[in-house]
Amino acid sequence: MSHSAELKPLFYNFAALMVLLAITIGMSYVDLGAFNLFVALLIAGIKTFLVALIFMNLRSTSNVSRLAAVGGLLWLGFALILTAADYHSRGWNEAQAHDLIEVEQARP
Amino acid sequence: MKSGMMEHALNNDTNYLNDGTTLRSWLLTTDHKRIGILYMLSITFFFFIGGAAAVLFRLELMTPRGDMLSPDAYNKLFSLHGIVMVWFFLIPAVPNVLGNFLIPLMIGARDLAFPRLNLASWYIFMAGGLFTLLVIIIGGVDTGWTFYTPYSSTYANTYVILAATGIFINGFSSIATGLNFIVTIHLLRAPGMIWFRLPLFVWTMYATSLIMVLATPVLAVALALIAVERIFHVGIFDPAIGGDPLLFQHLFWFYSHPAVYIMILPGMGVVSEIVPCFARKPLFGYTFVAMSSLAIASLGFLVWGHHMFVSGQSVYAGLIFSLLSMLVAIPSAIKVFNWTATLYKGTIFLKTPMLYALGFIGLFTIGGLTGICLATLAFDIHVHDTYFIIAHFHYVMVGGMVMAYLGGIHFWWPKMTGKMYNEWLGRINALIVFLGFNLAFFPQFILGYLGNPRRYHVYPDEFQVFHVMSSLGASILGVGYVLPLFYLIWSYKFGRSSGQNPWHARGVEWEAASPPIKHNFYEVPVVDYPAYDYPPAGPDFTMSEGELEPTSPEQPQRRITSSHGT
Amino acid sequence: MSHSTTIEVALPFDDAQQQRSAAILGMWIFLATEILFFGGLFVGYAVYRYEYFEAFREGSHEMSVVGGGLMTAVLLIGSLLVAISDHAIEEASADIDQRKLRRRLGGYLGATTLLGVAFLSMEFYEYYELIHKGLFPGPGFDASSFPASVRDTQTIQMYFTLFFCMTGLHALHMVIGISLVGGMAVLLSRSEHPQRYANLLTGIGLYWHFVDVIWIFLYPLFYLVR
Amino acid sequence: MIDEFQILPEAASRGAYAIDLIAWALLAISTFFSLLIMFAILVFIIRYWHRRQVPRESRISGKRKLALEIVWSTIPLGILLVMFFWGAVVYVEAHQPPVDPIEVNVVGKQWMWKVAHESGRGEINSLHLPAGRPVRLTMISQDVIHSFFIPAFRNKQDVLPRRYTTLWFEATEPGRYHLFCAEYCGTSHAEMVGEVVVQEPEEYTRWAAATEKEPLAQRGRRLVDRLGCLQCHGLVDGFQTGPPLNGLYGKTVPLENGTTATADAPYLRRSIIDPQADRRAGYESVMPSYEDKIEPDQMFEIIAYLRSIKDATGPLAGPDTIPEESPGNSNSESANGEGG
Repeated sequence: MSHSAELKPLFYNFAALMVLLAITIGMSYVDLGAFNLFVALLIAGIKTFLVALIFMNLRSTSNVSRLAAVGGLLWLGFALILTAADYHSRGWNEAQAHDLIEVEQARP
Repeated sequence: MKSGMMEHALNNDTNYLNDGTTLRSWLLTTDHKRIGILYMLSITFFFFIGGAAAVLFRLELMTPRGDMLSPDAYNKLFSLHGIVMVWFFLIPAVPNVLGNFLIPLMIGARDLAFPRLNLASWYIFMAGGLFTLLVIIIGGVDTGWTFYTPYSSTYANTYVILAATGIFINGFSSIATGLNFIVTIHLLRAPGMIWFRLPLFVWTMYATSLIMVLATPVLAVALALIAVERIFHVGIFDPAIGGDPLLFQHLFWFYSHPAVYIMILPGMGVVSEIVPCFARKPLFGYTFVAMSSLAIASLGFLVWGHHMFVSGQSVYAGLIFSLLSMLVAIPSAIKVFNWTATLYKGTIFLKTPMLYALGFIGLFTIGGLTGICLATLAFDIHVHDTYFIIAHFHYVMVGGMVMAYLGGIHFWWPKMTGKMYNEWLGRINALIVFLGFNLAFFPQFILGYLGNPRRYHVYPDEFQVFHVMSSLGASILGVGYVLPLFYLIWSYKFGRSSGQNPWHARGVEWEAASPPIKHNFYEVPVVDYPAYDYPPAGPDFTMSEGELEPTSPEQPQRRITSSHGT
Repeated sequence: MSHSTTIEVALPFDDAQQQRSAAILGMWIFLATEILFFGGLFVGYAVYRYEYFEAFREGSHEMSVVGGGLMTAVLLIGSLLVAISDHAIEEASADIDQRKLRRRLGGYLGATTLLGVAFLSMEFYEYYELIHKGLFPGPGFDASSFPASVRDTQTIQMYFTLFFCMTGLHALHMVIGISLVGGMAVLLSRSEHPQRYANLLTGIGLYWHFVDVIWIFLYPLFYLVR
Repeated sequence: MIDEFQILPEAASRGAYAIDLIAWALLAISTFFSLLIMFAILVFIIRYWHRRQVPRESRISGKRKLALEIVWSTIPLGILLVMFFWGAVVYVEAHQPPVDPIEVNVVGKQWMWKVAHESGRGEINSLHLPAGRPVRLTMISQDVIHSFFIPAFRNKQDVLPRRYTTLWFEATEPGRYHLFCAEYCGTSHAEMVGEVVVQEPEEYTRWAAATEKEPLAQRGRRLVDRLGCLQCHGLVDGFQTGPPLNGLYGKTVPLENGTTATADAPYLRRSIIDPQADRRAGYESVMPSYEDKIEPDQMFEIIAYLRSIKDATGPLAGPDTIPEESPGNSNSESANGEGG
């Protein structure tokens, strides 16, 4: 294997992924409340980054390909954020509305 | 490869149309031009099926009672009309016909990047389309093209899964086409064809492809979930088992609002080609028009919630979506103003394609402005789900896209066939379409404001006048759509030869022979000029029967032109 | 590029380099559509996890953390092997012993195929167990083992519905991936000039890695809710 | 009902005028820009017709071009922002609840509207209202999505299954108006129509009282007893397992997850269907879901009952000790006369 030296990044990358896998399992047993999700997604994000960068060779492909990868994620982000905007704020108006009722009734 | 081209060059009479005439040579072709023609034939077929449905329900709506169609038949007809027109006509119309035909020609490439994928995408399209027709024959679907849950997922007794499957299949065709276009535009531009020399049609096709690639999969998964819900009786959208029907609307409109721009952006591209040619002038504000396409394509993804202002979506989300929707109007306005400004100090010829293009600008302006009305939150409460919406999107889709499509077909007909159609018939037809369209759809704005809800087969008596006007207009429009079928086919058979470049247009596609040879160019063109380099205060042309004729024999020539037909 | 001599350039391209760029770019764009294809489901997941967190926590207790971790590891080993094969076919010089290259590629990709099959077997075993427990969503869903808080409102069903939908769609992608990689293993181990298929292998490799990445997210979202 | 030809719809609610005003503004803007574009195109065609010998040199220079682009982007942007704010203000105002409204409950199902008034009177495919009083509709669907649409009021709201949506307005003109279902809901969608009858207030009161049925709140009290709600929510042996129901309606209550919620109809309904979703702070999760035990109309009755005791103070006695005094709403004077 004349090119074994260049294979090294692949193995390092694999080792890093395994370590991250262990960490994510471990962290799931620690109760951090809402942060558990954040930590889990953060680790998954790092893993994805590593896979994309090293295994999928994103570090040495064209900028357009990188753009495609980032674009997909960005658009998924649009879908998530704007949908979440609806679900998260659904109760707000009613709540605000009823506070108003109470104020109005307290007046006389 | 080069030597193969030389052989073609020796035989001057060979073009993509007569290079193999067997059915097999058409069905197994990987030539982007032939695939474009295959698409043209198929979408024309689907267009008339969708149109036939419209004729039937417009007849029913002549009277306020349900005296011709049963409610079920009516519901199935409008669903059929919507599904066929949206997915099997409007979305593929310009991209898959003109885009396929023109993108490689315009950027100076020999073909699209993945010719076999291109052919496959036509087969997938046909499979999806014929499958959907089969569904209609065995009983149809009555959910409307919007497939709202839980009606579609739980209550409808029609062939929802099968219809969704047809659309799902079609989605792959859309994705494959978009992918192919993006890769082609990125990698296969001719030497010197830098991004800002690209014709605006190519810019709009690029923007359209982005939407096709990024939006279509979300529709696919939403439809797949409806099928899963119907098959396994689970409750992803069914509120009875904890689902939220509004989630479907979010997913559906995440696709379907951008899809509206799949339908209109290519039309804008066509108009951006036609207007400079018949004003003999470079397009005003090239960069702004190019960038506005990208702006529309990306902002278009952030506005879907304006379809949900009265759906039970949060008031605050409504505010965000309303504001973002307003912003999309800016790039559209930029385009309209720039097209208009292009006419200023031009040398204007009102040929058939130009009539369609100007019709497009007028009708799209009305469609776009009423879109602003609908983005205005409080006003939308009243007119949401009424005929106002119907009128608005027909002004954009039919007044805009179909006009542009017809304009484009007339403009590039000489390129596609080498023949010239009858100019006077073409012009009269453009007027018929324009008048018929306005009579059919303008009354619907009033109907909507009066409160007539959409998808009603019976309605209160006082609305009848407007419905009768609308039906009359629709029948005139029908004439305007059938007529070109005859004179265009006639011209292909018996028409005069058009010559290579009857409009003296400046796009790279006109450097190729008309009709072009199999791999487009005898020599790869080198582009060292900007798009629309119509000479300043142009040379005088006169207009003869079919084409523009220069009054002076000295026309600016390209440095690199094909060795044929000049 | 050493292999440019051995591969034929297809029609619209000028040279092998351009053709390779097109193949890779095309694949990345396809993967972007795949992100949004799964994305619709991730949006659904986000909405329902937000609304029914309790149910998601209860549901995830039915899943084996170690089993899921093992599945992740299996996929990652596969990814490593695919990356090595891609590296091998890319970097091999034209005068390399083609037989040796064939054997190596066939071996790596064959092993990857087996790992994929192993992953699917574990997944299907998990499905089997869940179905056996009556946890397949639908009219036959048996929620009796769950606390009333998530049972009566059927919200627990939503967890399993999403679980089966998302892992099912992933499994479908795995089946396609296994067929592709398995096909490549056969093709390359029999080919006179394996390097002709370098672009194809790179594309399939990208797909395989992508399917892994989806699982990298599914694992914490369904197994590690706690 | 109006059935002669018209070109503008009647306006019969307070909000209608605000929306009509926006409509006129939008019409003016649309007309102006459409005519501007069409006029410009026409003028250019005539002036620069290819046979006309007019100067075509000295076209717009680069700098002026940029200025033009900026001008025709920013002017529309300004107009759009104005329209956005105007529309948003009216929209948000339309979502501000009315003060002391008449509560009307609506159930939509394929293909009819079922309306229940507080007095106990019900109607199908028609809605009687008093003029000059704010009215709040609390709506739910039994099957698919419907949409409650009264063009004369310029008002519309989708009616969803398994979730309350509300719509409120104040009718100004007595008369008869169209009621439509605006969201496609299946075969007879076009026949899911009815009539809104706006009456003078006294006439409405008379109309509403002309029923043999018990008031909603009273029926709700019966249900509450039958379902045994007060076993936990009432004061039994000096001990209360669930939150008290007296004086609950309309109050802001703390939740287990640290936030607060307002005990309005949607909240109360959700708490009965899915008690864990927004559990009150300080209470055990012992309540089962009552989803299958309560029909949509019955849910309205229970909520009407809760509303009727919103001002009552002190603990509510359990089912064994029905209180002697009335729960305190004019609609349910005879609450004490009912059986256990």
